[in-house]
Amino acid sequence: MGMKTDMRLIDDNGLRIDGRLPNQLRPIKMQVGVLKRADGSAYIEWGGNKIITAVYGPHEAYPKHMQDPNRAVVRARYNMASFSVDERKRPGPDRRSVELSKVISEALTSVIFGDKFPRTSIEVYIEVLQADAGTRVAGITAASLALADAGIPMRDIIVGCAAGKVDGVVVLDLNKEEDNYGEADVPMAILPRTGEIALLQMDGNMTYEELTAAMDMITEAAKKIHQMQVDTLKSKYRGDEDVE
Amino acid sequence: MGMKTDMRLIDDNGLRIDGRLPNQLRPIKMQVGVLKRADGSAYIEWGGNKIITAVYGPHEAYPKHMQDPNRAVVRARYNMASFSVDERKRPGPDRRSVELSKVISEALTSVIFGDKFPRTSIEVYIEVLQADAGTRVAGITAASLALADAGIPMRDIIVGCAAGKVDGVVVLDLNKEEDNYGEADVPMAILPRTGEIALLQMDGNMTYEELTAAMDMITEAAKKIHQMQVDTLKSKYRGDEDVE
Amino acid sequence: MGMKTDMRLIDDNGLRIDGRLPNQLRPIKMQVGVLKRADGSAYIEWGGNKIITAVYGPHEAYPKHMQDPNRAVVRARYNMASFSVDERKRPGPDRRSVELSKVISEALTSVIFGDKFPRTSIEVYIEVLQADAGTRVAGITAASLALADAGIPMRDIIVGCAAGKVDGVVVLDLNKEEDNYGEADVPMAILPRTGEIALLQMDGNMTYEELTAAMDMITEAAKKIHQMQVDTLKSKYRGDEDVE
Amino acid sequence: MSNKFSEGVVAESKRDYIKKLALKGTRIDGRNFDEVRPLKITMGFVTRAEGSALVELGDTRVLVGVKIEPGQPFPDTPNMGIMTTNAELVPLASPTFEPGPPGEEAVELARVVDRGIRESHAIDLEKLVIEEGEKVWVVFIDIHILDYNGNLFDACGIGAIAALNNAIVPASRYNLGDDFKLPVLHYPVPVTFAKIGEWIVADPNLDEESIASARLTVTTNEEGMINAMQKGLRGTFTYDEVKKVINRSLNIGQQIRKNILGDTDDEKN
Amino acid sequence: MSNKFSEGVVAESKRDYIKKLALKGTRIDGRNFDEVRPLKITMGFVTRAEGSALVELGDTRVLVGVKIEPGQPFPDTPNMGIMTTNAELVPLASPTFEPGPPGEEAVELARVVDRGIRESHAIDLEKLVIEEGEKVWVVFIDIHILDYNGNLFDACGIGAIAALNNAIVPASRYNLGDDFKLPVLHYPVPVTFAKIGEWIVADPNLDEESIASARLTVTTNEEGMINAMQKGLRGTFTYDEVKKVINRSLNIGQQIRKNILGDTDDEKN
Amino acid sequence: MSNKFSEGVVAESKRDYIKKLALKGTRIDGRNFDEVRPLKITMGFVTRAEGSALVELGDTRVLVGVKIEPGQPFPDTPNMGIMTTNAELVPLASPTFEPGPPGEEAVELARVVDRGIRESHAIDLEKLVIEEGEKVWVVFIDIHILDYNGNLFDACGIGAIAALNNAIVPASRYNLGDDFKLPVLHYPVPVTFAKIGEWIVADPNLDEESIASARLTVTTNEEGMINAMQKGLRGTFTYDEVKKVINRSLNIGQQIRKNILGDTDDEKN
Repeated sequence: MGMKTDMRLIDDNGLRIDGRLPNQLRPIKMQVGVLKRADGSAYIEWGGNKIITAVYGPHEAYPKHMQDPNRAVVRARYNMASFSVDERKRPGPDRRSVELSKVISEALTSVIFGDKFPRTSIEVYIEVLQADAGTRVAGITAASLALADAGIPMRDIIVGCAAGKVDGVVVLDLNKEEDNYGEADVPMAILPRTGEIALLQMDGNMTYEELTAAMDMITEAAKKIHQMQVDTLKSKYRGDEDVE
Repeated sequence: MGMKTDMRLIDDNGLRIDGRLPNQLRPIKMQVGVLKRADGSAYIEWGGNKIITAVYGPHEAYPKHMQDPNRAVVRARYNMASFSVDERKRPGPDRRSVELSKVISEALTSVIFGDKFPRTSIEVYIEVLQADAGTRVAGITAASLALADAGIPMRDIIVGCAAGKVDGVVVLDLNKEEDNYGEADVPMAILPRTGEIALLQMDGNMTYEELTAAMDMITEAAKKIHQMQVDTLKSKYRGDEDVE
Repeated sequence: MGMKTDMRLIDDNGLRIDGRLPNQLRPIKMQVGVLKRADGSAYIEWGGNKIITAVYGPHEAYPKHMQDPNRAVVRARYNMASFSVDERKRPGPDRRSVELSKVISEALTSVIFGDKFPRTSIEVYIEVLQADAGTRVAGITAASLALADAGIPMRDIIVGCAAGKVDGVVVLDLNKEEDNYGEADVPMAILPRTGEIALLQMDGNMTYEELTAAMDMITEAAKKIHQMQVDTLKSKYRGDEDVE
Repeated sequence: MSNKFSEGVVAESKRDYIKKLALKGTRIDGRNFDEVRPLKITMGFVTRAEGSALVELGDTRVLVGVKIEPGQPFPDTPNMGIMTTNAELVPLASPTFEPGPPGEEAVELARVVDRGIRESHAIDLEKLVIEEGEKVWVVFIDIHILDYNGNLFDACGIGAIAALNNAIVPASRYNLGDDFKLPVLHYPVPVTFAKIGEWIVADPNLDEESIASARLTVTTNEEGMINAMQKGLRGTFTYDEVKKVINRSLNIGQQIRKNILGDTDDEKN
Repeated sequence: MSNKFSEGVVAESKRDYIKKLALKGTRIDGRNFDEVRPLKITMGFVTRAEGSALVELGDTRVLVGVKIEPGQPFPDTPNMGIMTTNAELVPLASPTFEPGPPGEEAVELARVVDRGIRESHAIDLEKLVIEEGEKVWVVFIDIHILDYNGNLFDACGIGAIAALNNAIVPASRYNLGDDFKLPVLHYPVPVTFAKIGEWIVADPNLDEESIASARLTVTTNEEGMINAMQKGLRGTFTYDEVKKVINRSLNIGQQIRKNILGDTDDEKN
Repeated sequence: MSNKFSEGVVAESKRDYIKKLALKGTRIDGRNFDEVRPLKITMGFVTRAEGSALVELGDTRVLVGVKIEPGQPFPDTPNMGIMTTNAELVPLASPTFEPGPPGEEAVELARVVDRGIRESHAIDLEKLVIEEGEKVWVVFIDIHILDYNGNLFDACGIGAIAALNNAIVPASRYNLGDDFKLPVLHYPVPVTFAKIGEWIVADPNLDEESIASARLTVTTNEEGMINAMQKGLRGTFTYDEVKKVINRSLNIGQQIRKNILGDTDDEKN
């Protein structure tokens, strides 16, 4: 956020540098059941993001002291491939991915009926193969498909989406340039059925009105994304092509 | 030890750069029971040193292979806050703190009736918040207060104190400049009741006579420091103010 | 391999820079039972290599999840002393030593009657004190002596030896300069009784004919080295001097 | 990290008791829902640091030290100083903290505090250039937890901005001119809320934190701007709850800010 | 890393079945002994990388990305670029992979792939000097396993040379002139064989790999030269077996090389 | 690190036996209380190192190698070379040593050896400046334990000063003039004592070490100065015991020093 640039991010017609309207999503493409070894898996392309996710479990949690006698422990691991960004990223977890893994784990836990599987763990792996802003929300959107694909019982299928502020305008689903030079970013994950918020972060500089406008935009977009998730899952069982 | 300087550390009147006589301690202030979570705790200001110590235990030692079937295992951890010194210290243990943690653990073990608590561990944490030479002996002095505060049975309350050699003169309780530019440092920890030596290190360049003179000075000073420890513990139960 | 040099590695008489013929080994000297603490040990000098090896076990494998219910787990650890090479090596395992430890472990496993000791581990330590090319094959040659010294039942005593290509000529047992500036290196470990190959690596650039010529040379040399191993073991029980 | 069994039983009865109190509009320590625990800030506690603040928020005690040293700028921001935030959950502070490199709790804490400072542009980093592209001042915000009794986010966030506001750039030590006060432009304050049952309380203490289903931290500045948010724990908030929490955090943050700035003024006189 | 007991039982019956098939000259997936699984290479899968290849070898799927950045040469090779290979066995790809720093499997894999490329002089490193002794191009070959179903060596070795052959040196990004194609001189291809009983099969799948007694990888180039070999597992080979394996690898490698180069040509048009 | 149960039983009977012997003024291996085990020093064992010494002290065997390379001086000592000491307790040397980064035993050992050398100013670091503030010689003292049979402090301290006294600064390798002998000014020798019951014995072997209640190492130089002390283990010493130990260490150190210098002279001729 907040790097300086002379670039204009919103043009005179109110369009964004990639030609989108303020409340317009980037193209999204989803696929489930893409991996053989994993118990569940999903792949998502969202703008320039390419993210693959896998689920293993539930199985007995190991080491034992990690077991929760009352519920399954959900452990998400967000990881970026070293070649996923312009400047090569050193392999292994950095502080950012540690934090994202934590908040994603917490968000996914909120929808899983974990009390059905005490003492177990459910591992969720989110591998960012190509990054283009919004990886955590794209990742959580795909991860919930992978959980569904693995047959994990859930009370809803989580949708992630972000909004933010760019050149003073509240916009949906920031791309990389908007993320770098914009004024605020609000990543959020929603339970579409109830509208509950399972993940919420924000950084930048926003008034109360701007922030709620951004959250309204996300809430609206989440419905579309959720429909794609549902169609993707349905099409898998009907043997259809990918959903775009 | 032994960095070169043009600074004179002892003036024509035999006084040190902070105005002390050779056998004079810096001001010391102690307090016990300063932390809520810990089982025992103590805080010490000793010259410019500010050190807080805590004790947890005895409780079952973990992992199990660390258990001693005959006695409690005492694990001291000496740690310096990154902002405790002029040049920021990288967080985490360095080789110096690993060594100090080891000799402090051994020294504290010598007074604890550990055979009363087989298979347990007692953790002692020494956090140096501000460092000004003599942190290990100040730390051990405070740690034994914290052990007493935690109700750990001990055959004595250990006192730490250092002496050294500066401009050819044997002096008590080196300050930071004396430690950097002096010729020798002798940190020691004593059981005041019996005079036994539980911790003893030395580095520098001393004759046998100088070394024993330094140890004599420490032995003398330890009596004063011990009295402060006793007063501090007493005052806690009487609800008095800090001991200075 | 393959660093460039103007040095001629084979002279007009077909001799190598250390005066050897293409199929000539460097001087080798072996000794067993050199360490007191280890269950078995051996020392080898091979050209400029000085390598000491030790064996501990079989004993219950720890941690438990490392146990194999059907056989002993052989864990070799190849390590170079930091002063063993011209440019000081940072202590601790690097990627090369991790790989060598793995292939050496696998090679030694192939001769040990591991099913006699289920759930145990056998540790093999190879410490390179001075390195001069061919450390892994010298190390494995000594390690199998140490295993014999420890009384571990084996179906054969493994012999390691290397060959390679230098100035276009296939040569046996590369020295340091040949290793640095040569065109190929083929380290190999053989079970002398059956001629089975337990370790085989290769890097460089060789035709099929060159490669098989190199392997032929190793096979031939392995007989001599094996005889030295046998003599060394015999002499130990007869109380003789070292075998050279 | 802790014994989940015994924790479970204690938590259960605590939960019941805390919820009963909440029905009556009060809390386990007698506070009302928006009431923050007593806050005491001791500026300049560590004189060897360039800035420091010992924060006592109820029984929670944290020490924030600021060190400032010359260093290289990042290639993409040659004309800006650097700030970095680190948190040590030393085992002195809690039986649940373990020695070793920062775990996910410590990393999240440091990053949330960092975001509040960074995104509000609290430090005027452009004033921290020594030689463009070559040498800038690096500001290290180091957080040391001393006694963990709930709500580290707020204690540490308050300590960080207080310590920064109190910091001197030690230029003379490095022969780089006169020392000067670290230029601070904004005063971001985090306020954390815990959701317990259907109730949402500010500045949760350890008991409340241990049974909360969800947590939300909102960092706002003196202009009423929102600079950072972080939701935590495995429960959820409704959109309405989030809106109310943001509004409450603006009010509470304003009160806390007076405390931070008030103390600083005392210190300066 | 896995449950050795249940593995043992499954392996036993698998072993019997696979050996029975081998007697009839066939394999568990119907292939003959020298038949490689279907190979699909998607070039340029990751556009943010300087070169990349998604390799599907049967059900095994790996993604190799090449990043190229300026850096310092090694002191002893001032007039040569640098290449380095890293493999991540991310736990997404298999229940037997664990998070954390590369274990011995990942290290061996990366080093075997590296040796094939390096020893064949596949990259013309002398063309990667920016300023002699000061600045050269550093080529990072990063291997990301996506779905582990046997024979990573070949999938990764194929992906590495394909991604390199597809890579562009991003000179313009660093104001170092025009971008140019990474100069590739040779096309090394690893072929791996597994020994099962007395049979030796090419490109083992996961079932075959799990019961194999020994493994041998031979990397050869388009000129029929042998550039690297690596024997693995706790069994042995006879000398005759090794000779035959080398010959078979030369043939099979030639077929695979066509696939790599064919795809590249498609990509370029 | 070891089986504490069985150790306990063995230690108990050993303790009894050793104490019985002590009553008669002798030790388990027949030595008297101040007698050091046979000492053999092989200089230049590792020719690739700039200096080295293989030390056999009874059955304890350690190898110390000295490497010397150019490097940057510390900012606060621009006109001095650098020395650094590292000890590897490789698991080859004892069933109680574990692979991995140096534990507290290795760190203590390295630091005690280092202090002896450093505080006696054994190396003339001012002679190791190549270019003031820019480049100095860095002396790495690397200790490799080969067979651990008690009293590593003395074996390693002896090995360190012997290897240094034997070391050549490899200036010509770096085109920095002619090689020269590492300038050694002093010959510090550590002597370690173990307290067993009321007896204090010099150079404890493994059996004695395993039952000792306290340990004291005193490092003295050829001028009779004391340069370093280190007390260890969980027992205590009386002040009188410490005084006696210091005096004994001065005498014993003097004998050992002859051995070190004697051997060196042989080597030089």
